[in-house]
Amino acid sequence: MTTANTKPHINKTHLHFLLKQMVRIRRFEEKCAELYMQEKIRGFLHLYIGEEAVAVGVMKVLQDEDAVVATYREHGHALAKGLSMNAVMAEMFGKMTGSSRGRGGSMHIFDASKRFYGGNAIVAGALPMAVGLALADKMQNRNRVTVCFFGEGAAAEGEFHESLNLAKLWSLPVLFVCENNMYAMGTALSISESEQHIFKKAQGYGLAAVEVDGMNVVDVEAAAQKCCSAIRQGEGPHLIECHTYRFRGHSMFDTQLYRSPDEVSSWQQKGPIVQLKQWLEQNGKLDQTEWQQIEKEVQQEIEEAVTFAEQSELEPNSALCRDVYQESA
Amino acid sequence: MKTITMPSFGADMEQGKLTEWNVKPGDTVHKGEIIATIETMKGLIDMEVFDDGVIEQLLIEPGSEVPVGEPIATLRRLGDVAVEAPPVKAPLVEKSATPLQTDQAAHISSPPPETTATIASQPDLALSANQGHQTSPLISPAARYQAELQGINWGALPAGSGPNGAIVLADLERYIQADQQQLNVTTPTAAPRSIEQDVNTLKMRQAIAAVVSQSKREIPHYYLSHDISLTHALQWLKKYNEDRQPESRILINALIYCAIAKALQKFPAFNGFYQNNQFQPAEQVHLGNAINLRQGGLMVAAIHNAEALSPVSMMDKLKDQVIRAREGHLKMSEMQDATITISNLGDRGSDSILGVIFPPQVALLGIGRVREVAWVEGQHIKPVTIVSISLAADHRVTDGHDGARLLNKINKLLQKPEQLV
Amino acid sequence: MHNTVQEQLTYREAMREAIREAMLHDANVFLMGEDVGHYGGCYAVSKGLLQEFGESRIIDTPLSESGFVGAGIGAAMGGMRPIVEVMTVNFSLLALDQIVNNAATLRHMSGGQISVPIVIRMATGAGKQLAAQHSHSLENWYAHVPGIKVIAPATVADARYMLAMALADPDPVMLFEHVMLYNHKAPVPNPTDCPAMAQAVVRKQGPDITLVSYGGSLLKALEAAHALAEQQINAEVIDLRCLRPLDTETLFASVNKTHRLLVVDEGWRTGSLAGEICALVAEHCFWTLDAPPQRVCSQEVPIPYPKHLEEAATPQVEQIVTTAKQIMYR
Amino acid sequence: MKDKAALTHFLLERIKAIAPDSDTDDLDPDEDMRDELDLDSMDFLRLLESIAKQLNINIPEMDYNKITTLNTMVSYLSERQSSL
Repeated sequence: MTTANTKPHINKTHLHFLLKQMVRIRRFEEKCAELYMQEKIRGFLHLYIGEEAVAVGVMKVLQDEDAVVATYREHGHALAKGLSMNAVMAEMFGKMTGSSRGRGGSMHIFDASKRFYGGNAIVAGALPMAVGLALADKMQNRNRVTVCFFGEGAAAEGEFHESLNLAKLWSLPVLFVCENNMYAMGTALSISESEQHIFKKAQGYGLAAVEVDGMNVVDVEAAAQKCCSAIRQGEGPHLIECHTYRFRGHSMFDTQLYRSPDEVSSWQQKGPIVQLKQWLEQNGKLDQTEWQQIEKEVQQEIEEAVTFAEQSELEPNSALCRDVYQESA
Repeated sequence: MKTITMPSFGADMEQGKLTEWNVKPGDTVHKGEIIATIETMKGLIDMEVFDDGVIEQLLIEPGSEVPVGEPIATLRRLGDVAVEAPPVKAPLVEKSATPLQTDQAAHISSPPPETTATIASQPDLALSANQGHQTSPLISPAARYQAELQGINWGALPAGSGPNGAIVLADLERYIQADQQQLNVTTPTAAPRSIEQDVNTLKMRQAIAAVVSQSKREIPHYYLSHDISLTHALQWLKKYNEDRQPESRILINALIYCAIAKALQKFPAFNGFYQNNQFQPAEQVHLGNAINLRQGGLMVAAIHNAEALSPVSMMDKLKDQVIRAREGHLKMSEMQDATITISNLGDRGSDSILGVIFPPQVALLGIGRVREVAWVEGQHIKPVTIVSISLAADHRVTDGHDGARLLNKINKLLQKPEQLV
Repeated sequence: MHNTVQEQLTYREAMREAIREAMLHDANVFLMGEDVGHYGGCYAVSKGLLQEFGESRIIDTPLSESGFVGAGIGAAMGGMRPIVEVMTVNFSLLALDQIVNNAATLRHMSGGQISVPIVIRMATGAGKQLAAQHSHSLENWYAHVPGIKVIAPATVADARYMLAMALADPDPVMLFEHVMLYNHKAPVPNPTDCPAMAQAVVRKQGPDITLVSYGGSLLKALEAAHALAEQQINAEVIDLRCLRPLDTETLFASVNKTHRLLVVDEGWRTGSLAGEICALVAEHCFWTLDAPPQRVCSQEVPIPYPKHLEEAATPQVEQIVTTAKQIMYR
Repeated sequence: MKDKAALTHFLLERIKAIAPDSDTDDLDPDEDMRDELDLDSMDFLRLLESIAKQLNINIPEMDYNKITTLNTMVSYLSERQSSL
């Protein structure tokens, strides 16, 4: 492992980028919640609010050709991987201009050109797929990383264990990122796992695995940098367990009986955006004008995305059965 | 606007197949004009229009088989205001219909594909075809489809060889074959008959069977017969025909028909319809002429207002009708509204005929063979040409006494042929 | 000797040849599954391939059906052409999530962006006294799912050449090999003996009744057809070959000709593919039917171990003959 | 049309037209034609009409008994033609 790539280069521009990415995701999802109430967005809507540091931190160290496999709480990952906000918003609206042509909705955002492989809504179901993507890279001698995000709930599924085993067995270039937000829907980790440290389970399969503060984007980025670097060196799969917290319910229809408001507010106080913003302000690296500029730019991007989604066309019913199989010539 | 519907050519007709339109939308038509040809159980019948006007729309396509009463065209009568046309009924061919295999289509009488599709896509239509039968036999869809296609009244078929007596294709084929063999025995013909001919014959036999069965079931018949000397009539005829070309000659039948029509005018109780337990006499005499078709079966075509016809016009009518009947080109009005039927075995049949009344009519007159008999007149026996005219009548309406008077009247009229002119 | 005896090939050898050919033809093709390598394959299909192609392309997997089927899906997305062998259809249920929730959905769910050109092979069916967890015919479950294709080669020629078609297909293809077919022998086939993947084939022509079958039941249907011929019933036998999409054109043409249908399917009767075929025929051929469509399916019981009960539970020639005669009202 | 064969041919053609399914092939030329072919008086009259139109021979009713068979009819017509 070379030391040159293990630490992120922390400077003002870099940190402003991370901050803005997190603000983009936060404001985008706040808008989504509003649009959901207005019935513009339907189906399940799982918000990432509170967990932005994980996606933003990890994605900062990826290259374009690296693949991302995510869950149904993937708006943040999609935006951070470089999908346009227009395409993601239009997908929420079910429009033809959406990233999945409107066929997927909130839970199934795909962009093959960005190597963003969903948007997968079966818990742990995408882990074997990530293993396969990495297997293909290895078989074709391509030096790429496949990053697989999943929640701590996935660790209870067999596919988690099968995938970690296969990845290590075949020494595949996969970075598993566990977003441990403590609740699988409403089931706390403490009442579902005998071993509650996910990274230790990975270690049991021989993976190099660490845990980090998932509310601290710089820590996440640093861990991801270290792991990806090792993976690119041919050291096989790694796992990062990010301790994080979602500020909102599991989906829009969640009364949150399983946790206390105090717990939520205590986590909110150390939220990823507020944490980074305070640090930047305290260290004289962010003034009011700069902050307002970030907010303004993000607001503009969101407004454009909503307008784009609103104005986009719905797929005609006649095209219902397209893309079930490859269209024959 | 008037809707033209699939006409009923008889009480036993439930559906008809449009084989040809003679008009197209926009054509001006006049009352009595033939606008279409309809195929029925009894054969092809020309359909006339009853109003002057302009054809607005044709609602069904040739080859379509639809129930009686179903709209098939619209007519803008003179004086009607043109209205915006309602959406044309989609072509009756549906994509989902599965066409029959060609090898299968080949051994039936090459139905137009529209027919196939129509029946296949309109199960209700096919169902309606046999609604009249309270205890329909079981029949497989394929056999039923073939039966409908060939116009066979499967409701009247005997039980088949399928489970619970269901009629299956094999039964249908056997039935058609048997019928064909029977026809071949009774009518020696040179050319092999086409299946189509057999089917038409079959259809006709079924129609006849249905009518005569109903008649014998419902009508209490009584029968009378009267030998009538034709001496005077033939003398008159001989004289009339003597100098005339064959095309202007009159046959004895024309005189007899005239006599009958005129007699019926005096005895209206034999001329009309018995319906809803009530007899309704007809104002005019529409003589139903039972025409023997050479290929088998018979058709009844009406001679309208026969009481007003002279022997010459009667002869013209008879000739025209026989020719058209044998070519399958009778008009529907001729088929529908006879008020009484004459069954004429012709000059080559049996001595007399005791017929079966054609409901809802109440009488049928049978004309036997014109023949020579030893005839007693006063104290003498002499050879005389006679005809036996018999009456089958509905006892619910008339009694034997009335019948005898009717026959007597016919006799009297034939003794003074010059008065028939 | 070569002049007098035509060279024979078993179904197993044909399938192995097909895999070999695919591997030689395309470096992106690889085979993975339980015991495909060192053991030589549970049904010895892949015997010798490890020695020929090495561990990098003949991959023994742990007993992780969901894991390695999912890995195959991912590899297909990543540009490979994986052949994934699942030991039997019963085990494939452990990978049902990957097959149904991922392979079948990804193209549509991504708006057409993702292709999953994977071939998943597995043994199916009863007849080897393997009892209730190794003998079932669940092809129909997969044939129910849009997004995947399901094929069931029943002849040596199809075993030899359908795999290449499946690999060439841009969509996921499930390939079912009936266990009773592996030792079936036939003269070495030509590619011309194997028509397009989704095409049903009339294996025997006849005007009286249509016997529809596939996979392991085909030979029984053919045998029954020969027995029927001795009783002057000339049956037509259709080999579906592809269970999804179904070649309804061939099916309907035959039924419209014979007016009678008997489907032979080793799946259980309730909710079976046979039921689907009967429904299709009822919908599309109603007016040409001369008898109710019938099915000979497996009895509604987990396949039992004893030979006589296993036979009683699954379609047999005699039963096909009897049912066909009933349909003929004979 | 003085040839008897031609006359026979003509008559059979006409009969075929009037009664398309009559079996003229098996017609015994010396038997009663109307019996053999099942021609009724109307058919017979139509035959006479044809003869009148095409051959210009008007057969009066009093001659009907001379034309009962095909042969006698041919002879009759042949004679009438030659007397024209």
